[in-house]
Amino acid sequence: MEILIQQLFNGLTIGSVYSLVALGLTLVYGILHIPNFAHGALYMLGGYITLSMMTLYGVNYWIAMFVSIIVVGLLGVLLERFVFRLLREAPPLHDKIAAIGILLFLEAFAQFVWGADFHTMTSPYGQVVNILGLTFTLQRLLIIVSAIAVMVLLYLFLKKTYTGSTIIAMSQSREGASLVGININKVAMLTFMISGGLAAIASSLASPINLVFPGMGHLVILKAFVIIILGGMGSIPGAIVGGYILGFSESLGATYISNDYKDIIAFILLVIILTVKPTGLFAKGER
Amino acid sequence: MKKLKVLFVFLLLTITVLTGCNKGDSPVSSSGSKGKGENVVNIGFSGPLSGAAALYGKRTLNGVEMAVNEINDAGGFEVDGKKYTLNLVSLDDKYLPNETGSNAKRLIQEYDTPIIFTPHSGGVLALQVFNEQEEFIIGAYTSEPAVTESGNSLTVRIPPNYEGYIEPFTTYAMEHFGKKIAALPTSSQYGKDWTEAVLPHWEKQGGKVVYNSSIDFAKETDFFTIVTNALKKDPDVLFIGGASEPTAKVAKQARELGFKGGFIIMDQAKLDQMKPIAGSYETLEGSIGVLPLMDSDEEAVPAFVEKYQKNYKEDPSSEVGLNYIAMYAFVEAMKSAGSVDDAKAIRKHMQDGLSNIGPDQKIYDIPTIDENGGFASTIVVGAVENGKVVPIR
Amino acid sequence: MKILTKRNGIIALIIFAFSFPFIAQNDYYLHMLTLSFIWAIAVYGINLLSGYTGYLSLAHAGFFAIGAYSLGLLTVKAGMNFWLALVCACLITCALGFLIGLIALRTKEHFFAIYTLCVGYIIYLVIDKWEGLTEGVRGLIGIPAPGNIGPITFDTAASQYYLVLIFLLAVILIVYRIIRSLTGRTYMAIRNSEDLAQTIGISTMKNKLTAFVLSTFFAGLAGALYASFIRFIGPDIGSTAIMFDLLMYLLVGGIGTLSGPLVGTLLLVILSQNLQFLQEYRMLIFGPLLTVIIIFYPRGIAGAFFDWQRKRKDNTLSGVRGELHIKAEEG
Amino acid sequence: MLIETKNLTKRFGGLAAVNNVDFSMEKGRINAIIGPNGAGKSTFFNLISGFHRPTSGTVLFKGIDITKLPANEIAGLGISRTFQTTSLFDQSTVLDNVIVGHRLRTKSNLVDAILRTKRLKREEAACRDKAMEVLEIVGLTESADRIVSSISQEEKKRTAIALALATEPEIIFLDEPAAGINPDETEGLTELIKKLNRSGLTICLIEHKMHMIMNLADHIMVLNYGEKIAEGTPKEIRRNEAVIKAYLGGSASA
Repeated sequence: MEILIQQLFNGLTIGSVYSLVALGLTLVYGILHIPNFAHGALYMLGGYITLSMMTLYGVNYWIAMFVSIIVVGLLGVLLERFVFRLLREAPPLHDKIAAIGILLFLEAFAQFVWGADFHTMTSPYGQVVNILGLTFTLQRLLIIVSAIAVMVLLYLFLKKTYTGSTIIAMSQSREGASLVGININKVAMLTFMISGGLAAIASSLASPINLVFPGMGHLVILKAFVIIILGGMGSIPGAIVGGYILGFSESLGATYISNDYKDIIAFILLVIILTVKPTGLFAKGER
Repeated sequence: MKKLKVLFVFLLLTITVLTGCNKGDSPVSSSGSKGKGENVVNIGFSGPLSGAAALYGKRTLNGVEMAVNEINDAGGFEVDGKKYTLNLVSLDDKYLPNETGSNAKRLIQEYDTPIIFTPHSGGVLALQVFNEQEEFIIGAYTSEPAVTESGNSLTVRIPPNYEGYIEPFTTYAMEHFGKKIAALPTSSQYGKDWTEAVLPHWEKQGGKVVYNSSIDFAKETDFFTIVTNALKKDPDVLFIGGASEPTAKVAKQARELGFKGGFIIMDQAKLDQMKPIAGSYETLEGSIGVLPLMDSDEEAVPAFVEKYQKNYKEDPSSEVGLNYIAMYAFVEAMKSAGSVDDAKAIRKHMQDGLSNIGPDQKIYDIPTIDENGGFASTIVVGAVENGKVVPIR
Repeated sequence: MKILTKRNGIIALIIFAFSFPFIAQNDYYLHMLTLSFIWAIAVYGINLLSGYTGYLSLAHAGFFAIGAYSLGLLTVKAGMNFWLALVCACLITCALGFLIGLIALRTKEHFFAIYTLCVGYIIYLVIDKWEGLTEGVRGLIGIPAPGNIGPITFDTAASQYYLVLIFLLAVILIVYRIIRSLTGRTYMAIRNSEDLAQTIGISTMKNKLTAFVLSTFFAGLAGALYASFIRFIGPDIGSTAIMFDLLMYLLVGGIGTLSGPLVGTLLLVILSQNLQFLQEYRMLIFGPLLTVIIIFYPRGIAGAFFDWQRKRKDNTLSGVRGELHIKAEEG
Repeated sequence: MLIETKNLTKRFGGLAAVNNVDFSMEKGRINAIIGPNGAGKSTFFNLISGFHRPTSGTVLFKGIDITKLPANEIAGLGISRTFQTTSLFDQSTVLDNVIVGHRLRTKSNLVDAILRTKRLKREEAACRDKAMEVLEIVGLTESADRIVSSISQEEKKRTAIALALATEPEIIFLDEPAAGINPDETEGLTELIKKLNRSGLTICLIEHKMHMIMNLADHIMVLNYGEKIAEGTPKEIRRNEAVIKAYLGGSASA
């Protein structure tokens, strides 16, 4: 029983990170129908920027994270403006390939600037806490709480503000949105900004419990794709639920099935789902 | 649109020009006189200089490079009455065996290298397909047994066989902590081989294996889950290992989860590289692993460390040191063989090469080379006691 | 008649390719060229599916690995004759390609790309983990070079070069014939608009599946040749890094063009060999190059060349039927 | 009756896009379907051509039930259609675009292609001839070798019709053939449709240009909110109360 609870907690931690990454991915997909393969690279950059702010300028963890959100968010905007906007009318093949090009570039760029080695980010919340036989560090608690807070804020933004509702409107119908006078370009840039920001938050939160290195985005991005397919591409609740499902299935799968094969489990799950339902579990629209 | 076209053409031109300039020049070259002059011996290196393993590749290269620079700065070396200098030619193989193969072909064709260093087993195996035919020695930095078991006559395996570590590691951990072990090694082939060697020995000594599962450091995003599962079995000792940094993370998280016992750290991970990740040696208290070069009590070490730190702004690791000493051994073997290009003769005189290594270079004690071409080093292990690494003999 | 016709150009190129080993007495160049040809065969496979049929597959490095491992296992572990093993390796790849295609092709566009990305990853993981069969991370050693055919042996660099060259020419010929035929037109109709293709009576699933299986055949063939050429294989050959490399060759050369795969592969392999001094920073150039090309030259170098040629001809001899026709079919 | 629909219904979610429509088209006539935007006209086309599976009801072609057939088999029976957006291949010539239209009448496969068999050569010639033939019908012989991206919108419409004709249909469905082209060209297109009809082809079209429909169609069906509200000759339709109301109350796009 005790181990089950501990593992559920572990799953919750890792699921929170997955959800945040998947959210950014699904937002962009929902609005622009781009599977942004470069999203993992944005995640990685977020980690590096936070780390650099902390080590080079001795900035406080939270401020470093804030800078990282802004920088990666702006990078997302640049990508939208100078790459994906130019490809909006192109065949669907093209933006996928452009995204792969960006991914390769950003990874080489990170290695160029920060080197290939592993870095650690020391957060101020390294303390170990023991409650009712449950062991965790404050950082892990922080991940869970912050992720939920970010999701709630995002929800409020999308539902309660005018700008947010334009995003929702556009994800439902791009033509419709432009008919009612929504500036599509603005919304697209905004979406990329939020998406990049979410990636930066996720990596800044997760880095202290892991390592920062050029390939760190790979680990997360493939799983994020699995998640958004699980949850229906473009679906926001789907990304959140999917993230936690994958987090739990990994921690429980490693405990009760096999640690060696738990990665394959996620991908096989995906293949089965798409086999049965080619457009994903909670697909919306008829596309 | 027009402007962009111009830009694109410009980009292409730049690349072409870069390519053109580079023709005939060595692709990457360290110090020493370049070119194919009569008295220059080209030494080849093919290893990962980009991608995830780049750091590791760079360190192995640094070791060779430092030896080459030292030898050239001292005016080269004399073989059969002629003075030679060394020229190191390094190529990136991205850790991919086929790239190692291509690089080797290139090194032989364009640089006529009698020795090619490569720091990964895949690359070594790919080279063994044709190294006897093309007559060059592989300076194999890998402790993968298959590399020397295949009976290739021109392979020199630089690092010590890991089997020598098993006995001292087991004895130390059992004496200090207890008989229950949980294994959490890296999922690489190397990690698995290690596990298969160490666990049976542990059981033979009366120990008990309570948990055994590998971690894939390239795919795992959080180790908490698996460490939780391992600690549930209440082990006295954890067997961990793989790349230093993630291994340190595993150790640290085990401590966070309340583990009080000792660690056996397989030789791929280096205590000194683990320290910054773990925070301090306190976290790693009770670990036993390879003695970091920094903490070695060989007489040549302090001078070597100082020189390396000056040149490369970091602490030397064992892959630096072993490749460094191997380069010296090769040069000494060339001297004894009386030839700088006859690979067979050089290989034949490797024993002399090892014996003739000067006292200033002797940062490791490698008395012999076995018949399969493996360096048989005197194994010295290190343990963390009271926040410090101490050599255990 | 003009001497500088397309036909004569191609003949000259082929003659050059065959005489290359005599011109360049350099094993390294031969080695690189042979390797490029092998990659090019795989890229032709991807081109057939992604370029002509419009389905971006990210699983082909996986099929490449399946071909390589099939050959490796059949020769090393089962002791099969090389040529028989080569045929079997291609058949095994096709069979798996058929099964995967049957499912994967139910999905479209982004789903297909992501699905195949995952399939490729699963193939890689299986090779990596199934130690009993594949030797896992350690890789498969001792794969034999191609066996003798009568008096012809394949133990020198030149003979292997010729072998691979002949395979490559055969593959190009096959692809050329397909894209010029009704079958090729059918594929292009599917790429153009699957809905439209269906309304003009084309069974899209059947055609997509044949294109998919054929493209895995080429990938598998390339993999098998690779295994016998390098004679050592590890799970890395199925990794996404290889997939992205192949994709880059295709895009730079020109997706959906006949000459693109060869042009792209040769150019990029030569470039990356010559840019070795850049090492880890190569992608700083190649990454943006890929993005810029897809934005401004979506059909790569070959496509840009044909567009340019077409424009020039349109200006001078607009309306000459036969000539224009050839160019259009290049597309 | 060439085509008959019985109680044809299609629901998307809870919404009925086509609701209980009975309609029949006689051989050799020009039929038209009109109605305000969103009336379900295109959905109706999609149901007959096999793009959507109806929620309920049947489609009969010469008395045979084709409700569950896939689109490509329906095309094989002799039912062809065009789309609102032409979706031709821009980079290729007009001729090349049309050649593939005859593919469904050929049998050559991959093996034929690789070996370049006689059958393939024969069929390729047949396809080319067919393409030239239909291009002549639609009046595009001169433009056969032009790249599609360089021809006018009206020529693209004609190319799309040629493509549909190359399948040798008995009935052809035209989805807004005159959308986006000027009045003069519309005139020409009307003539073309009449010509096709005279050659024995049955035609069914959706169109917003009321003037064109009224002087072209023999038989008109009016849809509104997915339901058939009227049916008859142009004269009858013009006087129909329900139709007038639907158009006045609905969008002004007519």
